[in-house]
Amino acid sequence: MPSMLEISPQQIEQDRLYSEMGLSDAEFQSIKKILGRLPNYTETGLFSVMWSEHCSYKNSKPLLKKFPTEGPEVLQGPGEGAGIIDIGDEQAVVFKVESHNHPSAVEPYQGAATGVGGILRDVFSMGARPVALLNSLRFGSLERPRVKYLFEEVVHGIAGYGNCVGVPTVGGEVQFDDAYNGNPLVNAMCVGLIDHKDIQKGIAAGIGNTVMYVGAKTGRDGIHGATFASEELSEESEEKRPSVQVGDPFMEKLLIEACLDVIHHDALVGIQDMGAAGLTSSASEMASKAGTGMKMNLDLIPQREENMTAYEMMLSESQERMLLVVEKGREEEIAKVFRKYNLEAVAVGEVTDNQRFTLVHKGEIVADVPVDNLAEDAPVYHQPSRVPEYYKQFQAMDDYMPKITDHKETLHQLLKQPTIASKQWVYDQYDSMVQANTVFAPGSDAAVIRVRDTEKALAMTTDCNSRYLYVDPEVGGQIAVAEAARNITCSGGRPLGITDGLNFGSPENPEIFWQMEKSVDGMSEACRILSTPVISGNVSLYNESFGGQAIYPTPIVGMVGLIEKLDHITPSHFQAAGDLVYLIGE
Amino acid sequence: MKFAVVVFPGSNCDRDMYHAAKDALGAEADLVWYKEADISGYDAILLPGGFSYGDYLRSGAIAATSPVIEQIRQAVEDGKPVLGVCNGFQVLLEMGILPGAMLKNEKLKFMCHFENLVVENAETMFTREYEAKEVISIPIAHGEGNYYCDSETLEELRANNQIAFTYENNPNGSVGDIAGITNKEGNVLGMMPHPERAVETLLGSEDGLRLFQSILTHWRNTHAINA
Amino acid sequence: MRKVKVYITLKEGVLDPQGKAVQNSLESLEFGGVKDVRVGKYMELMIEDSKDIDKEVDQMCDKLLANPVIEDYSYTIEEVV
Amino acid sequence: MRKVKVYITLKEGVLDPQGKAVQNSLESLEFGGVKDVRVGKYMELMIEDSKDIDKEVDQMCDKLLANPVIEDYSYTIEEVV
Ligand SMILES: Nc1ncnc2c1ncn2[C@@H]1O[C@H](COP(=O)(O)OP(=O)(O)O)[C@@H](O)[C@H]1O
Repeated sequence: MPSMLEISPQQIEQDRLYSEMGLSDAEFQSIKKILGRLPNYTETGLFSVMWSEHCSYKNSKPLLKKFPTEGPEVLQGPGEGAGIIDIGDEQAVVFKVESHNHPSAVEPYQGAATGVGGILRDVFSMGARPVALLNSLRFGSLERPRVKYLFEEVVHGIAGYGNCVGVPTVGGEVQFDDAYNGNPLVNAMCVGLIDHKDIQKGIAAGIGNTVMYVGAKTGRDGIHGATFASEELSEESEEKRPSVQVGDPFMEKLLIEACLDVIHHDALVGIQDMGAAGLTSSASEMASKAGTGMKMNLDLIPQREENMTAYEMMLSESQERMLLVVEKGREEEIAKVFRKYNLEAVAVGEVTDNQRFTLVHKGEIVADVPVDNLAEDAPVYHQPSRVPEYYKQFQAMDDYMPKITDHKETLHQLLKQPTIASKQWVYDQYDSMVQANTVFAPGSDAAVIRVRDTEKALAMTTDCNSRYLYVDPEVGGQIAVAEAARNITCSGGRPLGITDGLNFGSPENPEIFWQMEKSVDGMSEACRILSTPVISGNVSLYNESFGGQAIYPTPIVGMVGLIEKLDHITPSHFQAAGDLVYLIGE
Repeated sequence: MKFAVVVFPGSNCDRDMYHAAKDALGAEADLVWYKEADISGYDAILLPGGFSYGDYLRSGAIAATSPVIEQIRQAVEDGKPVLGVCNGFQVLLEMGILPGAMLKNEKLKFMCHFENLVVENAETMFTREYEAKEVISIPIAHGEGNYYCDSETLEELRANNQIAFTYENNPNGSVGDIAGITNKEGNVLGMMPHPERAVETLLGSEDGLRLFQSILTHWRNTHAINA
Repeated sequence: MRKVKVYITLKEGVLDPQGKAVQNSLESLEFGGVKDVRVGKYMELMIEDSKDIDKEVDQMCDKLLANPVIEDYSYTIEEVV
Repeated sequence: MRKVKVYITLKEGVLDPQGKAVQNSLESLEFGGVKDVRVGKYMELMIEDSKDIDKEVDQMCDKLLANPVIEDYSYTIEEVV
């Protein structure tokens, strides 16, 4: 990318260059008002990523408010890297789901791999050791060569990353349907374990404290990934291809170990990973949450490529990077912890008292904006919603009763469906046993991981039948939560809470927004009734393929349950010939 | 008896190995980070599985050039038991302590599941608690576990009884169905399957525990004699 | 019969963790002066002669051998007897 | 500065499942006449000039870059300005 520094603020406004970054006219006007002047190129970039749907949830916020997020055992609800639920004995479970749909559509191996890397960082940046990974995948018809390629490479990418970092992939789901032909879904979930005393926050507290950068160097990877993830896939996405990030699971493994060491260091004030919108989101959110400001010198940012601009550095989505806030004067103590793992921790800035986000590059101030406006005050949209035509038609139809004449034949046909057939081809490629805690690996209703040195175990599952949600999003949403809860209960666990991955089409389409509303209503109600609060989640919108065909509404439920005693663990397979089989329920 | 589990950057079965030695076997064990390693005081050396240095270039290749390797060679020369599992086996091959090399699995995919192993040599210090030809269930988890050596080497391995374990149903294309081999002297064992993941019935199998017990029994016996 | 040698490299700017690891390892083995390492793939194909062999190899690379999103390729074609 | 290009190939006689898989895929993509495919590694190293650069590269290959049990290597050294 050529240097963009020449483009003047006036030009950005006149030529509406901000719209290429994903900002609307109204949004640009409010940025102007916030600053009391025109934003320069870098500043426009900062706002464009922080105010993208991916970072700000500007279209989904009103819906997310509906979720029940509290409960006696909830230690951390939505808002931090991941949610946390108490499991007794001063221990807690940390979990979250994250989507990487658009990157996986473009470069399936790296897209899926970096999706796993990102969700791991969300969990270990809370101070938790990642103990399990799950995923939820949707692809189009396997008859299509491109879909087959995406499927194989996504699975390969998940395996490549998860196996290398040494976190077992213990469960998941895969469904195939034409609705996903142009737009696969790749959602990854991570579960971690933590002692209460180790819980970290991503805050930049303490005026004068030092901001440190750790991990991989910053390259021009994924620039504008966040806005990319908030747009519909189009032929143009092809051109944006160089924005593909490459993962380095080896670096991640070193980061996990080093970060889990450093959280015990009393010089550490705050820690957060650099996810979508990289340095911009991690730095501004840490300052905003603490009510402080931050000043960074971009010359000090470790750079992989030459002549990077401020804009490029701030928007880069290079993987495997963390941002730390450290007590002033104690930087060397922290750096030493990282050096053990051959990692460098570099001081790049300081916490300030003026609630501004200030960036210096080559001796000049290249951005100076109020941090709260950037991180917290993205516009919120209440999109119009409308009952879809198809839904009205469905409702008017009589209930469908399949007529089965040849049971054996029908059973065979069912079992032949890729969605129903065994997924062993998939999960055999995942190391499901590393860490030596896996009681039930994939192949069971819910995966079960024992908690070492205790009598406890955790049950976990991902579920969502999106065909039900298409037919009736409210009931389908309830079913998704209920199915997850049944899977947990069947393995001997009590459902604790859920993380949700909301995958939908464009919220600007009223019929899609209606699907979102109704799905969330249904899920919320089920969560309330089952006492499973929503403690974290992710929203991925604009999942539409060429031609504007939206995917089925696919709000994935990731649920974790607590098994109080190891002998409560119940397998799902028939155990012995002669055992009685009962059918329970209506 | 004291075990050292040598941790390379990227090792990820190090804790599993440590728990197998410490909790399941009940011996003393330490995790030893490769940089600050002094392993001279330990009675047995365990090289764990994982992806040392990301498995970049070739599995185990970069670890096999790291400084701690000289100490491992010393332990081998001193006749101490040295066990390399999965990536640990790959490191021993790359060091040239065990003959042969690893190729990608025949089907080019990573594989993780339980496999049946046949104990081919129940006389080694690692296998004495098993019966000869006993079939045991141990998980594998690898992408490059397709053991290769030329036919002369294979004959030598057979002639010297260096093949410790074979697969009942070869999953990865290994020459001679080989799952694990020892050096000529018998104090180094490299194997792709993970005995440290099979030390508790809760996790599916206890068949790996006797491997660790064999090492302990051997040590007790030799110490009784020495004393 | 022709012997086609295909060289596949990561595009400029694409992270090469493997190259980095090799470089660090060479440094710790005290090979001084190694400034950069990039790791790619090398393939040798034996292909029957045809008129359009260049076009064919281009297509093979585009469709299968290289991943155009992150990799570049080049090749040479040699006569074999 | 020199640019060293290293080519690493599997020894003759060592089975190459990856090459076989590529060959099969090429066939199923209807590229006819592909008789054999072997997959190896290609590396580009930027190295500071030295008198014994040949010897040095040989050592790098022997000690790290190639595994003599299964691999052969060759290389070329180019001047860079
Ligand atoms: N993508 C995946 N990753 C890991 N495990 C998977 C994946 N897909 C399916 N599985 C595992 O395969 C088993 C069967 O899955 P599925 O066919 O969805 O059955 P169910 O209807 O019981 O959820 C489950 O144990 C599940 O964890």
